[in-house]
Amino acid sequence: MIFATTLMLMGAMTLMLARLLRGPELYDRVLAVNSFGTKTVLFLCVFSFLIGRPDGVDIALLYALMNFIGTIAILKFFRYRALDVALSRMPSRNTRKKAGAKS
Amino acid sequence: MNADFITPLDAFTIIDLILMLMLLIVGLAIVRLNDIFAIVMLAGVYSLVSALWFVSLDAVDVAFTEAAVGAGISTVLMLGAMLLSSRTALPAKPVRKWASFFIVLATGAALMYAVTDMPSFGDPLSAPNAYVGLEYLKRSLPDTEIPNVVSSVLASYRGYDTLGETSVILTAGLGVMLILGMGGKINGQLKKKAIDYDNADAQAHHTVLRVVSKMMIPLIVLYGFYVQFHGDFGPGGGFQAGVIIASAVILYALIFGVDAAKAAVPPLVVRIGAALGVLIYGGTGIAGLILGSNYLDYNVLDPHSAPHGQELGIMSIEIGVLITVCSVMLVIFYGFTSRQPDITDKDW
Amino acid sequence: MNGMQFLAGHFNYIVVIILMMTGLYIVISTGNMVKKLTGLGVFQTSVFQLYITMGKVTGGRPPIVAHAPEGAEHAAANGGEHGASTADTAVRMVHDMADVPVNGVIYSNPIPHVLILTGIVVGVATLAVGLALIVRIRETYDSIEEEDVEEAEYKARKAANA
Amino acid sequence: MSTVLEILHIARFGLAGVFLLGGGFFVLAGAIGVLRLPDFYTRLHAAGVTDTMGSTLILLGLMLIAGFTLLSVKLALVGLFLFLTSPTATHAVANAAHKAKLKPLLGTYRQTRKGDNEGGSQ
Repeated sequence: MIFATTLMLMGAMTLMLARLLRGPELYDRVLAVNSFGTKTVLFLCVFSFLIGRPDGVDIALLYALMNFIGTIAILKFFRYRALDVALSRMPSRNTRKKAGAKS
Repeated sequence: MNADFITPLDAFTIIDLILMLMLLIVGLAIVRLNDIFAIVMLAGVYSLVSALWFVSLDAVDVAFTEAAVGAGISTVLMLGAMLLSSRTALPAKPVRKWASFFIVLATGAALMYAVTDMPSFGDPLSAPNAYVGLEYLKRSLPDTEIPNVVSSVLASYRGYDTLGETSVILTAGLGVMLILGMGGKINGQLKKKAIDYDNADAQAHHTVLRVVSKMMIPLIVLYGFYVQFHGDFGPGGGFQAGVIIASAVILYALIFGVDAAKAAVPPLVVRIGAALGVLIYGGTGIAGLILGSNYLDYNVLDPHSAPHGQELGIMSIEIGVLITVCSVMLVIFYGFTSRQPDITDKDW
Repeated sequence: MNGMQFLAGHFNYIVVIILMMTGLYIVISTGNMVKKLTGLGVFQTSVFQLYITMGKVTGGRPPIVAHAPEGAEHAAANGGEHGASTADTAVRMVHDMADVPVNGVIYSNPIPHVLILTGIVVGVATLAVGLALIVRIRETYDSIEEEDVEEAEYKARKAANA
Repeated sequence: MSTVLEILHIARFGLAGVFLLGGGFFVLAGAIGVLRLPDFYTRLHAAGVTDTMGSTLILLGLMLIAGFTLLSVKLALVGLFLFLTSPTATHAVANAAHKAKLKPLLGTYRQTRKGDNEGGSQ
């Protein structure tokens, strides 16, 4: 039962790998990597039950957090082509001026 | 070599085989692709799959480190470097391809020849497994009262090694600082914003990201400390915790801007921390010397009980490792982000 | 030892060597430095894998020695399926494990784990230095392709000589 | 008394098995969807199946097996983190794609398939 779930998750991971290799859009790849990460987290949980040791869950916990950071970094990079931009809600001084000029 | 030992074909071996197959696919894909962005992502997936394999090979501490480093820090650093360089690789020339193929073939053949001398997979009586490893397993708990043998070997039995590794990390941080600057002035002038991000509506849409990250960042730091202090009983320790806490700050920088991160964790603090960690590590050794024993001998730290002294010493040097690793990762991150991207739109 | 048996016992090394050669091939064949570093990462990870597979013991557990001594025989009979990891049992068993070989439970070898654990963090530190060098190369030569850099260097040297 | 406990025991593991296999099914279905669906936005939708039903069911199944232990708490934490991060990440991907003017495929699949380039970015 657990082993069957493990195999299912591995199959899903392989399919994600196929999507990652095929692309075609960059966002498809990002989606594939993120989804691969989610499946990996689940795989680690299930696998640690399969082998009867709970240590895998710690790593799953860690990976659930790290996957998020990686995805955000990639997207940030592609949205702004820089890691050094604040995603603040306040418009920058530039845009405020522009908006003022329009109104 | 123990000729009687036969590797069983059970569920774990099947999972191992599938993981190896995935590794091979990813490796070959990296060879074939020229889009550096895809390569960076594949490298992340590669390290992730090998982390899975490490879990299946009982190396939970290693898997922990690999997952923390490969998924978080490495990807961010690679992207930071990509940002300052170009995006696609030129395909290699056929001559070069074939030449390297033959070199690789020859090296591979030589290594394959060496495989015949290796112990069987999973053999408990093989030379690497039977002697010194078993000895550590037997002695660790009476000597140090720490169940996680990896932690005790890392911090106590092989303390010199780890001191060396920590110094290497500090040196790498210094190297990046020397190469990329300390995040201040470049060529005598402060960094100016090269790109105009004047789409206020795009920024307004990131409410979800900001709120969720605000919730996640404390949890990540908390988890980092759990990993640090639970490292004696489960997988974890200073190296992993340092990487995790550094990635929390990196996430903060990604969402709220590097300037905000620098206000929260100033570069000066980070630079001092990088050295301070090694100082704590070395100082623990000196404390042993002062109390009348050898360098990095923790037995004397507690005059009443040697194992407790060991525990104390291990705790202390793990904190040193945590501070150094965390600080160096941040030094590197600040170094990369302080560079001004001079890439033009037509490069993309 | 016949061929099939040999393959069953050594498939992991063969895969690791193929991966290692993949990394080496990337490092040698490509001129792009970021890709080169990725290849170096693949190579490095395969070295880690080589060490870790050597330390694996079939039926073993991760080297975290925390078992109740009264469960030791039971655990040995079950091949190490039994486990409760709390701090107080760990302290209790310190007094009881004078002669039991690692408490009757099979553990994998901790030494490769220790070596590789530090190796990974040092690996990311050196990766950072490499990437920093690439950034500087890009700033100086405006390219991260090996051939372009060599060409620019050659031109600069020729101009200096003339 | 003991028979009641036994029945409960069997029911617990049976339910866990159903949850695990159901979760596995949803994960696999989502993965096939991500591989097979025609454009980015539809794939995004398929990936959501893994994040919601798949992960919830699998983690619930594992928690049933683990019972009331620290392990269950950790699994719940994994579930919480996935619950927070994966929709956020998916949102960020979709938002980035939308801002980069990646157009969704419109019309029936057969129509759009001819002019595949129309669905491309920019």
